[in-house]
Amino acid sequence: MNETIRKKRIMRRIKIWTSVIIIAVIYIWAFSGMPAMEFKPSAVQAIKAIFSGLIHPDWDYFYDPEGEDLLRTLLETLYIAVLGTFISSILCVPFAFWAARNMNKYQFVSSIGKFVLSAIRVFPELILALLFIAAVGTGPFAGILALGFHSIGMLGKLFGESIEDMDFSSSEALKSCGANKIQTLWFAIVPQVMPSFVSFTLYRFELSVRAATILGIVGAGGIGAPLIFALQGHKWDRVGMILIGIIVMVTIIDYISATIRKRIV
Amino acid sequence: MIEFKDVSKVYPNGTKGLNNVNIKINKGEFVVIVGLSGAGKSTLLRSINRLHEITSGEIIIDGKSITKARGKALLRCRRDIGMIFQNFNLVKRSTVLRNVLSGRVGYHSTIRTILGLFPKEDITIALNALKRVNLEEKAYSRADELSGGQQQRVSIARALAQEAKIILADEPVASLDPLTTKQVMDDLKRINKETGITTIVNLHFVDLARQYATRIVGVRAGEIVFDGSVEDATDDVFSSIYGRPVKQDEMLGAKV
Amino acid sequence: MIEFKDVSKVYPNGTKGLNNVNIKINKGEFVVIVGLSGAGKSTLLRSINRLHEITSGEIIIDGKSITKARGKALLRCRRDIGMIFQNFNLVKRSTVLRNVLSGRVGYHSTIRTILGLFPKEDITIALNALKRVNLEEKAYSRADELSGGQQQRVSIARALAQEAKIILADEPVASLDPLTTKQVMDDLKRINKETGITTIVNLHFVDLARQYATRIVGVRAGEIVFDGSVEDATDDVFSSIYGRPVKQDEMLGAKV
Amino acid sequence: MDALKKRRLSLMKRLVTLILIIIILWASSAGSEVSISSLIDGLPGMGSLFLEMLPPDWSYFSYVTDPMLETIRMAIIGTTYGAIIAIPFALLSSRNVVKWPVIYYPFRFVMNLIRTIPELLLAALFVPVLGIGDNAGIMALSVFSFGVIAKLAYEAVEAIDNGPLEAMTAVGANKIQWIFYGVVPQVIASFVSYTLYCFEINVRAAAILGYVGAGGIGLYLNNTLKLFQYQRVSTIIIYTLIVVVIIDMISNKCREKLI
Amino acid sequence: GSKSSGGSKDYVPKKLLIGFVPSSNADTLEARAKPLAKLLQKRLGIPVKVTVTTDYNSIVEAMGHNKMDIGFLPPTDYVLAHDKGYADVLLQAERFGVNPKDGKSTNEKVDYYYSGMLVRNDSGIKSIKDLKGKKIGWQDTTSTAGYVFPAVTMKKAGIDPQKDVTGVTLQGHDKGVLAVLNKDVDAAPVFVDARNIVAAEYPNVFKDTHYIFQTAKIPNDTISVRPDMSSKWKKKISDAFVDIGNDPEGNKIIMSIYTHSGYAKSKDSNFDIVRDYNKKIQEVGK
Ligand SMILES: Nc1ncnc2c1ncn2[C@@H]1O[C@H](COP(=O)(O)OP(=O)(O)OP(=O)(O)O)[C@@H](O)[C@H]1O
Ligand SMILES: Nc1ncnc2c1ncn2[C@@H]1O[C@H](COP(=O)(O)OP(=O)(O)OP(=O)(O)O)[C@@H](O)[C@H]1O
Ligand SMILES: [Mg+2]
Ligand SMILES: [Mg+2]
Repeated sequence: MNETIRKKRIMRRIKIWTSVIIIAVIYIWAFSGMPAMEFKPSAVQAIKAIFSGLIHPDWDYFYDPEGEDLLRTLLETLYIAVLGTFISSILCVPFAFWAARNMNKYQFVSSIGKFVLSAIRVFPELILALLFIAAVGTGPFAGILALGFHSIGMLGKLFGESIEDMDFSSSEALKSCGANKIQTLWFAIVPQVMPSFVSFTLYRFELSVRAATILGIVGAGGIGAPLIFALQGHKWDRVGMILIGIIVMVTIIDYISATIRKRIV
Repeated sequence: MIEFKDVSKVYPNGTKGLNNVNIKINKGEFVVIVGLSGAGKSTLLRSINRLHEITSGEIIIDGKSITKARGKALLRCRRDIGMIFQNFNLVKRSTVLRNVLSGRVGYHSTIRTILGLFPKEDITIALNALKRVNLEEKAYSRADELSGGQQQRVSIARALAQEAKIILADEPVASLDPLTTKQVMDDLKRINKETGITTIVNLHFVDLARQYATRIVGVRAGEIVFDGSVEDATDDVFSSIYGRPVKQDEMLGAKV
Repeated sequence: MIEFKDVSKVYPNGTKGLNNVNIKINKGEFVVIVGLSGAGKSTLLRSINRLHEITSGEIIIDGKSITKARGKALLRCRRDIGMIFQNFNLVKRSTVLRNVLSGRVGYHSTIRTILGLFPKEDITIALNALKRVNLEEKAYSRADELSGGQQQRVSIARALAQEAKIILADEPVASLDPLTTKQVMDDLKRINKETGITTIVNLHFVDLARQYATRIVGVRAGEIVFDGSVEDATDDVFSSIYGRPVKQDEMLGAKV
Repeated sequence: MDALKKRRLSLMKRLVTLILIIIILWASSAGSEVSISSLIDGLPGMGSLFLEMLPPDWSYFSYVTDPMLETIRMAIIGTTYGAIIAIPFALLSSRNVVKWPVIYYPFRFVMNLIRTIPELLLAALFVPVLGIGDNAGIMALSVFSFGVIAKLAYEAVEAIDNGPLEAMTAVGANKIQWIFYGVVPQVIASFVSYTLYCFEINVRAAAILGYVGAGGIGLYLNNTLKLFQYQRVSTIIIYTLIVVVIIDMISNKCREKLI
Repeated sequence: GSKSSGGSKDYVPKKLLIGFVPSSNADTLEARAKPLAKLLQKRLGIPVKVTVTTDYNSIVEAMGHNKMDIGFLPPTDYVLAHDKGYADVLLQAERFGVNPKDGKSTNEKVDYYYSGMLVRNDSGIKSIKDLKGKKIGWQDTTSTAGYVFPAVTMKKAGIDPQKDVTGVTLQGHDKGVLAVLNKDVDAAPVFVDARNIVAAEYPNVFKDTHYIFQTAKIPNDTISVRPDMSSKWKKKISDAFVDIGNDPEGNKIIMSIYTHSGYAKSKDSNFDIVRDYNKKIQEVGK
């Protein structure tokens, strides 16, 4: 008996050490190719310039009766994020069930589902945006579609994993009541995964707000374009203003989503 | 009437859960199944409503083979069998009422149940079931706000609301205090008597088995080693079900 | 020796968990606490090692007040008190051995325990503790691969490995089968006898209480309503602890 | 009677929520030129652009291997830094680990604040300090990873089972031992999974790296895109997909092992 | 090939969609669309919508799929788009010339600009030949001013811009200036005069750096239309732009926001030099 314990222990050691060595090799490879960190002599000057800009934000940009101001672009960003997240949170559900190992009889079915989700995720937002621009032209709608499609990949993955982690005892109870598949899903599984669904969706929403800033690059609307121009033009006071806007908005969103999460979980 | 015909169940990892079981349970009986941990009690119970698929043999309920039932017929069969689980298996985040109502889903169309459009009578049935287990005022509490004993009673209410013809209860009183235990067992017994519902209960406790059962079935290593009335179930019988008065080391090393 | 001096505990929502409890428990005793669900048994037990803070009064262990202990002194006190939980409280994903070893962390420096560098003797102690509960060969299994009874025994092994002077056990045999129950209680009793460790156990079962205790304490609504030897604990005493032989509806509606 | 009232109340609540959601969606679509018909009309155009990406230029594969490796390398380092900083933040922001609001609220605030800074801005901030190139890219990735991992990990920590924590309190463990024996084993699986997930995001986050002049696949993506060499673009996408699928496989293996 | 136009040249816009990317050779970048839209709307009598982006791909694709009517395209992108049949040039933007010594504007309106190789005064690099073995901060390989023109110029002088120097790629001319200033690179090709972008933060930039050579003239940004636009409207549009450039009020607006000082008629052959350079760049590294 002691013999088997010793064997198990040795096996464990071997396993652990192989993993450690593999990881170590990867890290040595990763770090060996990197240039040394060094601070630039001009860093101080630059940081000063940046911070003085951030500290003295360009309040004129906050509101402009013409409408090309912080408020409007932020609002547009919000629209894009809301609708993009909404689309993806609905479309991702079938993908999530498809990709969850415990929802499919055969492992390869869920593997295919996982692959499809990866493929969706891998498609860069910018190229998606380009595709949708070819369909609907530049503007927020293209941004919404790009974001909505892209987010399916992430939400589907996270949802799928929370389905995999689920406790199945209550679905057994439903089964024993003679419920069919859909009823089991609705009464036993949905209430269980709902909190993580909501939580991930809200999380994705926050990310989308940030991603929507990037979509500005391709004219898909939002705060992205103004931010990039301000950065490229080294107008730090405007960058500061935009940053304040984003922080305030995300903080409010965060507060609201925390409240919702508390209600639901 | 429930009839097992040469039923065997082998788990994917090779464990023999049931080994050639033959047994007939008549309408209205109150059967208590006893046996060691890992003997196969749960497997036996769960085979009845096909929460576990059996490997060979056939189980016939009221003349119809549930083993061969497919699709709607299977759902119909299951609807007529209520189950009470050891760990309640409630949807913790839903309200008590919703949990009880979920016992009614087998009676209605999918779309109707999903939209929550249960007919008035169903709500009355559910509330009555809750009343019967003395939990009416908790109907709109979330299930996870209840104490263990209360949760167990919700799961009984769910089985009641189902208006089943058979109730299966897998260790319904584990982790309940003696008084709650008594109450749950009394409930089951009373319902059994009043409605003539066939009741099959897994129990760990010899005294409870003696007190409530009309028939006792002993299981060991997937086989039925005793089947008889309470009077026949002497102390000797029990120690044979549980194996000889075992030395601890032996028994727990080998089992589970 | 454990001494409760005028101990009261009020939960934030106003529930009185303990109400002016005074009791002395001597070294080497095997005390069983009985009472209804919600009576305050767990609260009493958990006050001893300050898993619950008491609202007023003082608890003195071996002459030192745990109520006033701070920082290291408190950790030292707790190290000397082993606890067995009803639901085991094992880290499911860790191995059995690691779970048992976690009982030893109080003896070593932080850095050492974090790196998992337990001295050889500790591993021997842990393996011995597992041997004592007959689980040696499961040392490298993950805790969630074990059956309920086995998990409970791991949690006993953890308390043993702790080499504590007091063991607190909160319903250690709920959901175990009669033979495992007997084995766990026998284990506790044997350890109590062999090492003179003070043992305090919450139990739901009157017969078990009678069989193992050297002293029985009855709790009702946060107060101690009985305290005496097994001989004194007659059936009448029990029914007074559990209230009068209650009608079901009454009792369960009011409690929990 | 009371039960009925409660039922009505909960129905009302649901109705109000539903209406609120509809209003928000409606306002958003009104404000952002949503038009389903234009989408349907435009699908052929989208299809033709998509077809331009096919077939992928397979010969380009070997050409982008080096930049791909460089991207992976930067993603590894960035994710590692981010994950390491995220650990204390996740723990110190959790209510069940740190009992005092004076600690967990500020930590949460900082965590949330850092998370709000757009990647582009991060990149722009690091360039003057670290110079143009890989280092600035890595730091931008680190901060970004920190935001992603810390948030997810903190929620995982808050959701753990309290039992083992109590058990560790009961054995007299100090706070650090308590964390290592009670918290860590319970969250390690999610933590690893989130970290690998973030690693995957970082491999895809080529755009940020390109912006600070760090090398890697992002640069090639930009260049081929600008020259309208869509077949090469799709080669790069497929390459990334292969890498991501491999990461995903590793991640699933880890999750299975750890859960 | 003209894919989208299908040969018909009679598209009459009811609403004009314009895509605008603030040119990288402007020293103030603004993301404002409304002022231009207003000016045009007044002159054309139909609604005008301007989209501002930082990326030409989206404008070209939108034009190619009939989702955009007019695009402000830089020379290389124009050539690529035209050869795909996605765009025809109407006008070129005019700017005031720039003095490469101090970065100040001259008062001459021109429809071209230069790029040049910027180095630090203390770098010891005097001529193209000295660049051999040095580290150069290029822009993308598609950048006219940041890669194509200066690289071909170097190649002509006998220095291969890929084999004879080590290159890094930077995003944005401001980054090029900073990289030179901070000695991240020895030299960087940037338009004349990109130093204005960073002059506020680094007042020494004009004192510390200079150009060692200038490239040939690079045509300014185009105003291009989708090819199927009816010729009547092509004329209407180009007249409107020219008019805006000449109108004092309009001039002020396009100057302050887009740093354009006017618009001049253009034709596709103006960009043959770009095509020529694009061809020559293929020989680099060979
Ligand atoms: N899913 C499964 N896979 C493999 N073996 C299983 C599985 N479920 C149960 N078993 C095994 O089948 C046997 C019978 O299990 P069963 O759950 O029926 O026991 P039981 O009598 O209900 O025990 P307990 O009193 O502990 O609930 C045991 O040896 C058990 O280990
Ligand atoms: N965290 C809490 N907050 C508020 N009230 C509590 C809390 N924990 C316990 N109580 C209440 O305190 C009383 C005593 O609870 P305790 O857990 O000590 O009972 P018990 O005797 O252990 O019961 P059981 O046998 O069900 O475990 C009960 O009325 C319970 O509802
Ligand atoms: Mg069982
Ligand atoms: Mg308790």
